[in-house]
Amino acid sequence: MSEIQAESHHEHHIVSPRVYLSILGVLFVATGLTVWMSFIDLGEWHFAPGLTIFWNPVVALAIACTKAVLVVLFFMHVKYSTKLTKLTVVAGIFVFLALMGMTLCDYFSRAWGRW
Amino acid sequence: MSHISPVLWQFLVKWMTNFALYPPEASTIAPQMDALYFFMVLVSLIGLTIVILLIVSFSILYSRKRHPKAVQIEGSTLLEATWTIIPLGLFLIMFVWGALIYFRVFTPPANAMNIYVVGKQWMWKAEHPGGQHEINSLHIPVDQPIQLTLISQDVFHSFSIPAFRVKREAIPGRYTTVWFQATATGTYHLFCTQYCGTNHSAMIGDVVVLSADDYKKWLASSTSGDSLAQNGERLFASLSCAACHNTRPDARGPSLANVYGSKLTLSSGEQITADDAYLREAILNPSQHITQGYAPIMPTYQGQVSEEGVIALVEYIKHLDSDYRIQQTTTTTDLLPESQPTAKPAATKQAAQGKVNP
Amino acid sequence: MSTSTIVSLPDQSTARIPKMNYLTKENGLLSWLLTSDHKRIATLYLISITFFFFIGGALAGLIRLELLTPQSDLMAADTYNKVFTMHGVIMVFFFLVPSVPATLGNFFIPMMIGAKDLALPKINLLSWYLYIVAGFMAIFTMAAGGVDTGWTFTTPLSTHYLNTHVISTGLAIFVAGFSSIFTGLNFIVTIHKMRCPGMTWFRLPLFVWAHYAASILMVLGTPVLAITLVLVVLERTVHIGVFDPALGGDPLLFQHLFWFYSHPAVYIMILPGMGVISEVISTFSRKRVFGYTAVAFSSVAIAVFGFFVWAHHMFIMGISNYAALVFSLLTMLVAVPSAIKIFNWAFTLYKGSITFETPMLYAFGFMGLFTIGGMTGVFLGTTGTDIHLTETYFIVAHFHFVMVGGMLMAFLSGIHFWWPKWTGRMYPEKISQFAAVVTFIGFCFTFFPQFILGTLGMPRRYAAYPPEFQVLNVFSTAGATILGVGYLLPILYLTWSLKYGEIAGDNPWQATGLEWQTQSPPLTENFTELPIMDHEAYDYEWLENKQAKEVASVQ
Amino acid sequence: MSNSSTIANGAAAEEHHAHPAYQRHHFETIEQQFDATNFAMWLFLLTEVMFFGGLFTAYLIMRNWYYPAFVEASHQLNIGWGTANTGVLILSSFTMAMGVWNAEMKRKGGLVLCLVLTFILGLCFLGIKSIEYHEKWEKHHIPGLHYSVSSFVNPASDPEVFAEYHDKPLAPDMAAKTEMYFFLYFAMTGMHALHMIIGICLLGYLIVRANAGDYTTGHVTYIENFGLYWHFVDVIWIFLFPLLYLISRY
Repeated sequence: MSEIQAESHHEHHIVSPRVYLSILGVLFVATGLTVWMSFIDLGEWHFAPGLTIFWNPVVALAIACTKAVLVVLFFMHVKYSTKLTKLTVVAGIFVFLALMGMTLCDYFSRAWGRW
Repeated sequence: MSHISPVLWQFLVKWMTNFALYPPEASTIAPQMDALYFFMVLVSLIGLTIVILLIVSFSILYSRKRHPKAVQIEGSTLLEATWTIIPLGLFLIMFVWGALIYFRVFTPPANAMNIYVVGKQWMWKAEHPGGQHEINSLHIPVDQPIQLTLISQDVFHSFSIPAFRVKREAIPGRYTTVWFQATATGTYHLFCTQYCGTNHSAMIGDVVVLSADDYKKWLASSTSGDSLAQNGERLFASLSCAACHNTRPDARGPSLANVYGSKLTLSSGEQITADDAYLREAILNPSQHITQGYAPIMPTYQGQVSEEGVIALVEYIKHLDSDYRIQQTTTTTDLLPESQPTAKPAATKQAAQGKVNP
Repeated sequence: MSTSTIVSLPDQSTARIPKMNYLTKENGLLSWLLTSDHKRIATLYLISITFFFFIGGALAGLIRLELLTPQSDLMAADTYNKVFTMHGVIMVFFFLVPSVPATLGNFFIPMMIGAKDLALPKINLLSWYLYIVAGFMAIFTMAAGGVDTGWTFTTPLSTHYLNTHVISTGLAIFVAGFSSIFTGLNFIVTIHKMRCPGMTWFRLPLFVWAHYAASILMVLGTPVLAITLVLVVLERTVHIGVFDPALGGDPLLFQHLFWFYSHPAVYIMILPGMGVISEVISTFSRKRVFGYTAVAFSSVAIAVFGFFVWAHHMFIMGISNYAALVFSLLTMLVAVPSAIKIFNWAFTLYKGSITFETPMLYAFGFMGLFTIGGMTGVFLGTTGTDIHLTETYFIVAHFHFVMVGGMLMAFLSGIHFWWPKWTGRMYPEKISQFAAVVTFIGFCFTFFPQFILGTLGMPRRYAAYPPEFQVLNVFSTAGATILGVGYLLPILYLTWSLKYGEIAGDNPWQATGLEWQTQSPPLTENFTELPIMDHEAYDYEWLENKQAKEVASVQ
Repeated sequence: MSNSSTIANGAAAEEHHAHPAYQRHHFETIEQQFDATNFAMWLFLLTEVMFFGGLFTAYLIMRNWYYPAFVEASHQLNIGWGTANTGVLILSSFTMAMGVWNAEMKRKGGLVLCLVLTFILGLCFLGIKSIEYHEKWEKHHIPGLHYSVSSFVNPASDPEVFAEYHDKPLAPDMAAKTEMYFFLYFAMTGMHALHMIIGICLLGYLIVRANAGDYTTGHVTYIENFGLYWHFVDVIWIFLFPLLYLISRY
């Protein structure tokens, strides 16, 4: 009981509506921002021969990630929940990125050598 | 049992006579791969004997009869470290050795003779540059690097020659390459090892390695008219590629002379070398591979040209060292009735349109 | 006490099966079909698992019979393709993935951690119902004409070039996938949240650690297979998809998504088996497992590394040479924890007091065969030798060594080890030891020749093969018959023991797990009151003075 | 045959077992039950993340391969409706969060109101989605059903999109790849809409139970878990919207 007691003695943290309202506002602003940004050509950056970064998708994904993090932390109460829940969320995202990253590792390097 | 029944006797004789543990080594890579293979078998046997020795000796020494009172042992980090580092070290040796062989097999040398192999549901078609077409068989000269460029017309097949220790998947949509150099003449098995449907087990054949002069005799006896490049040229003309890819100054397509192996910059600014794969992609999915400075008006030939057709076109383009050949084909095609210049531009636009409306 | 065995049974003349236990608490069909007791669900799973095992086994028999002769004469090539496909689908998705977790895991994880039941009993029952629905869909597929895509559903074959029942098989595996997800989810929540007081992570039995690692793979890997099968079904119906090369898709994308699940799936299958072996070896050598933390962490290491190695199934399929390098290196890393486990089990025997009951025989069989299976895996993980050995019978031998020699031996070892606790009755010792030896011999005869066949280059999934391979195939089929006998025996004497087996009592093996400290068969709520874990895992001294105290209190 | 220490603890545990009605028999304390079900919900959401992960991987690769086709095809999507939908879903996420707050504060009226609002907003989202799907139906942009590339091969034939974006005509083979875009569009938004429908059905059930006052007795697990599911579906849309709608609109 000792270990389980330690986790649950913190009383169930109630998130106040004011926090919800402010997060709602931020999310609306972020949505407007990302739509507006998509109408501007942010150009690209050739940081290496044959490798270019297009800023538009990067900015769009950055805004989407911040919105997602806000929803997960405040609406889904991960900010106030146990270390275990935080670890689960991070593990999920890690394996998701592993799937994307390792698959890309093949597609990206196909152009290098003959196959 | 006064006598052994003939069936059993024949079975034993067969087993005694041709019992082989591994296929004959008939290519340059085979001995190298067998060396790695037997190193790994050795390591496995040592590992297995260690484990069996441990189990058997401990079982005898510490059976309940001889050692009724067990001694509780927590463990020892030293031992844990040893059987982590040693296996890891051995595995890494195998990894590096294997990677060397892998890169050697899948990076063909420049001077290799290129044979195109088309996998199709339940047969292999080999296309020699000289025009020989073979079904389920492959005649090659000994002691000469041969590069296979594999493509499949339908599903995944896998071109496997156990005697050469070589295997490469033929996948639809993209060329895959592998090379080998036969060292011993003879006839060896050819298998399709990727499950491809009903007659997967019938998609087998022979790889016949001939000495130099036998190979010349075979080439002479089995030519079937035009070489691949000539087939390609006829296709090049009939598809009216020359309408855009000609040598006239106002040509709408880039000139194809000496394009094979040259460095091209595409309209997207990407730098690539024009190899077989690029030529095939440019024919089937042209709009992503337009060279800089040209309009993306080339129609796709996906579905209009079979894989053999694309191979013939690629082979033709590879041998286009001067515009003289195109000059000749454009003049000859100009004489053909239906390919009047005036009709041609409309034809290509109309062709593009025709394909479009459902 | 005879020194050649540690079995200590109560005096058979007076011993009785306890009146109140999970089997007698409530009866009637509904009490079974709507149960939320993890022990009853485990029993339901055991029966359905065995049913599917014998279907898959019969199909295996048919394959081996066909391969007796070089020509395909027992059945047409089409039928042979359907037989080996269903053998693969049934064995992988309906036997190997669920067997140890859904039966032994379901029954014993709550008892080992001192809980009354799994965290989500209703979800556990739903998992069994999904398994049964998926099973009926698979049986329907076989009855309606079978599917011949191979259990790997290689596109574009499965999407455009076959008109057999691919969609119904895909949906069956989709549903079976969810059954596996719910089992894994249940275990992770239970192990985290339901441990009894004092049961810290490092006092957990290694059986629980192994299931924890396997459950991570089940929860995170299976959904990717689900979406891949949905895309295959969509591509068969809407004729447009991301895998069709003619329309611009990439068939290798299917391979990436399919093997992203299917390699962790092989660790889902083997890890629970390893958990069983840790328990059995510790109990029958009366010793704590050598290097407990190393074995526990190597289970988790296998789970974590398991996600990064999948493309070693695709070395010759046209992935780039550099990707092959990366995946081959990571495959070497994932092979090391298995080696650590084997050596730790071997050293558990050191200075132990070993007896050779059936579970221990199966465990020794496991260690030998799994070592060979593991080493041949490194052959295929090394890019160089993989070119020659992939897609041949070498691969068939490799995964049968790991799955049948490893996982199935562990499953049988676990079934025999926990049979007394499960049913309250002992299995017959002599005939089961004979069955174990027969299975081991049959197995070696069946699958050793296939290594040589693979090196000789005989391709997988061939109904007809060149005549020079016949001799080894005849050996393999002969071995398969012995193996078949070896697998039939347990079903016979175990059902016999339900009625005539000796009364086992609480702790016939004098094992240290919490599950052995309560009556067998256990109560529905497992313990009369919540146990307190005040000793380390596999603490035989604690067991001795506990038994000494009881003997004193009886006088 | 249990040892003495467990008997003592068992007796002691007996007195203070104030069993709340909704505590399931196999849990020792109500916190343990709440933590377990919350953790189980998160693990289930992990499986959903990996489920959509497969689709996002396919989308990522196809978009890099056929970027021009994806650009012009995404111009077909009405950005007004897309933004409205995102707003609707974020608002529904807000009302759902307020619902959870009301449940925690044991305010039945507020809870039912928030759940009904979320229900309406969910339906509104599906409504906008069906408008967009209908527009695709009219323009023959549904993959596999007489898909027409005319609005990509010569964009002028599609006045209202052409007026806004003046797209260059695509080569025929690249135009054919727009069908791949719409396959991924319908696969991803369709799967998302399916999850919305499941969510709305559950919401209907929860509203009925909430009305009967089941969730304002301090037992908020079901509302909390449904809230997690709903917010997760919102997070998926937060990623879907920029990936599918906002591909270089300049």
